[in-house]
Amino acid sequence: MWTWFHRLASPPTFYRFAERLAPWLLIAGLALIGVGVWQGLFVAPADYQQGDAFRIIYVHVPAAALSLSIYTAMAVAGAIALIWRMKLAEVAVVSAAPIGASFTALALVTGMLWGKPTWGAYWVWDARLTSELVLLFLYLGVIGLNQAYSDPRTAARACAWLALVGVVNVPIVHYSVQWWNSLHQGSTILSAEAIANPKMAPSMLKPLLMSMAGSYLFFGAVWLRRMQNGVLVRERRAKWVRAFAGQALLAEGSNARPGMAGPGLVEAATPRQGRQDDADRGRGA
Amino acid sequence: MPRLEVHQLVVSRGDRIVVNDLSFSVAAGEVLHVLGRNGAGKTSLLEVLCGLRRPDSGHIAPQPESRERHWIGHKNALNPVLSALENLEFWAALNGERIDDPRAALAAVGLQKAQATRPSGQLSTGQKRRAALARLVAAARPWWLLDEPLAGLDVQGLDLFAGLLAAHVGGGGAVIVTSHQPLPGALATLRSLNLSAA
Amino acid sequence: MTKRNQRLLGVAALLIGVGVAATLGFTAFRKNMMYFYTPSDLAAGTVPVGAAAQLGGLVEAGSLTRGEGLKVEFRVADCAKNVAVRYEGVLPDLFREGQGVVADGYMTAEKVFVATRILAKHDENYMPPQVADALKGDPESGKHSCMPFKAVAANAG
Amino acid sequence: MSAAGAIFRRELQIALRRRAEWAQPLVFYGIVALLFPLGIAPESPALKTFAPAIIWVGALLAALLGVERLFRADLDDGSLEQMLIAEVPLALLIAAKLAAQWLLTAAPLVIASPLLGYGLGLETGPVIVLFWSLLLGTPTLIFTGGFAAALTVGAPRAGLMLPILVLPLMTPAVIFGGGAVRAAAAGLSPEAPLYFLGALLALSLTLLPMAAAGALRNALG
Repeated sequence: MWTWFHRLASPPTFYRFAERLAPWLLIAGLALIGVGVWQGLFVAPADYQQGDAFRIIYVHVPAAALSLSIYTAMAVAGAIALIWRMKLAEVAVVSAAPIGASFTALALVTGMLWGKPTWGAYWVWDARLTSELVLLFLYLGVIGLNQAYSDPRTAARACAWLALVGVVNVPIVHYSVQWWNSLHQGSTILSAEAIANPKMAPSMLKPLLMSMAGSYLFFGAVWLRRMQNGVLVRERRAKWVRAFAGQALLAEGSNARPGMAGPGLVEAATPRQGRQDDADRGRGA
Repeated sequence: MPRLEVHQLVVSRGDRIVVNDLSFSVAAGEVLHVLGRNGAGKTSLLEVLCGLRRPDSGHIAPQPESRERHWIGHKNALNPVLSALENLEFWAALNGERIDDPRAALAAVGLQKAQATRPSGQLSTGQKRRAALARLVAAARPWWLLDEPLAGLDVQGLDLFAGLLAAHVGGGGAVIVTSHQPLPGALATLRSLNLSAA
Repeated sequence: MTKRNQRLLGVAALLIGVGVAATLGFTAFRKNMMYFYTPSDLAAGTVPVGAAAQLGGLVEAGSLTRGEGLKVEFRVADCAKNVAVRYEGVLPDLFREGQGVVADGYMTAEKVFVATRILAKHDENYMPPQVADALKGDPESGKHSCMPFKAVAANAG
Repeated sequence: MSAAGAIFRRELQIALRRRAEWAQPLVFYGIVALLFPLGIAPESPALKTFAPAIIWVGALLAALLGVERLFRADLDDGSLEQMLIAEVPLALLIAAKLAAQWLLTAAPLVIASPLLGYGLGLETGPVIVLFWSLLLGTPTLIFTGGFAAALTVGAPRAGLMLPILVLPLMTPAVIFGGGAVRAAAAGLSPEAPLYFLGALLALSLTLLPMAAAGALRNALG
């Protein structure tokens, strides 16, 4: 287990591993999301209380669950990056932040759209909503901090510290509906009580679980892809990247064996892409 | 004092390797003069030796502990609002060192009372450098790691520095010093290490 | 101080910090700390007359009376007490008897809660209408639970 | 310990000679609090409802102003690097520096807060709660700000980053601080939010100096 872990932490091994895994995660994730959302919108019955308005749950709940999971994952990767100084974990931290911010924003927007018809208000300052908004700002802080440093390693490690300190907000978001009397309803699927005694009819629950699982797989695929790009940019001077890039260009030029390297590799490994990333960081080419 | 052995040291800054596979050793009573053009890695080397920067690989044995080494970088670590005397006393208190006569230490680097008690922001570049060097005199630590200590010093300052070096290595201390120019004074135990050539 | 001692000191500080914070945090949870008050809190006189407060509870079945225009009166109950609520305005779609609500407003001297805004609070149960109808036979199921509105005073200890 | 004392004394010594610089946040805070009655009508009852928010947001902004230059001077003159390689734990030095910072920028605000509270029309009960909430909450603000300043000190274009980093981390203190005063003004018990402020204080005093030390080493390494 440990040797496997260590080998995976080496950038070229990770790159090849991710190259193989990401497409499958993406296909499986999109398929599950597709079926889950389709069943949720058209097959599942309307709710006895909320009617059709409850169907936004099939987007809102996966997004909200991911917003918390991604931040937790970022903090774990951050701890690994800081304790063992592992380059791959640093890349993992900064790669996850924009995805997490997107899911958090999605959870907030869908929550507001759900709140208006059911509660009667788009926004209330209750503990769940406020702490989720704080979570969005924490993500934005990580993204901004990453761009403030010109050295990517320093930037990533600063982000790791911020992720670690900010992670105290995650249990607050999750337990806010239990700790405080809140307008937001309690947990339908993610609490001990709910697991023992399901709070959702099976015909409604199944699509929800599918779209949730799909969202996690989709996140996995996007995260791996972003990490691959991050690794390539950081290691652009390393022999293995040059060898890869050479191979890829060769394959592209002769058009003989396009299968030698995936299209993602060609895209990301050409110098153009590397410079673009530098420009993103505000350093200029 | 054990010999300092540096073995196959690799240091990078950002994604540029600045010190590549460097090995050398320094013994008590020696002065190692580290030479090299700009960007050759002199500053990074000293930062690694003083514990400010982490090497990519290689090892240093034994790494001098913080109470055994004194590093002076490009900046003088003088708060401009406080006087040279107050700065000296602050660093001694921070490091838990007792100075019997801080004024004597400042006098030893050529700062008289008037210069030692006015806000150090008003001192000239050379005087500030002297105020920083006074810390070496005040705290008796065996390892001196000096990065461009001659910058801004006048002729008297250079002589004074040569005297400090000679006294320190004469007393069994060791010095690793970087500079572009030849070190002043004649030291029998002077060795050089050219980073550009390595 | 050696590196080892420094690390021990760090771990000790960490444990003390988290321990003290947890103790104080849980003490806070035992005190009154919430987005809304329950009818039992209001009955116990926790909220002074005229103070801005939020009330949460279930709309008592059969208590809703409509006045002229948009005026309504109903009673909001938790598992123990209930309180009369007066409101003028548009009610949310999900507002109905037996359903959870959260109301912004204040208590009057006559022990009536005057609401300025009513929000519907739905619970975490989802089921098709047929299932809900089937559960109607059992008075305890398919209806909103009063548990989320349990009097905070009761568990304030 | 004597090292922490040394750095604490030095901060006060420097501040004493740069009085105008240190008075700025306090003046800023006073002006902000003064502008509100002028903006809303001075005799308006709304002023009383806004008072907790005005005072707490003012304290937050004042903390933010002061903390921005916390490590800047030490970075510029090279003192920060010497502190990094000193034998004393860096977290301890940072804690001492932040304690001095609190005494210089936040303590005057805490002391002046009853005056401001009365000025904004609060009764004696809420004013006492206001004082306690600021006493418990401002160290959290300063320590959080110190952590954020440590995160950004090595980045030349981080100036604008600081508020973005600091605000989400500071919101709990403002929510509970303002909440305590609001509860007291409404005649309710302010105990719960005050306990929360205490919990936040315990966490920030012990954990944030260590995190700040790590961030500082990273930013300069």
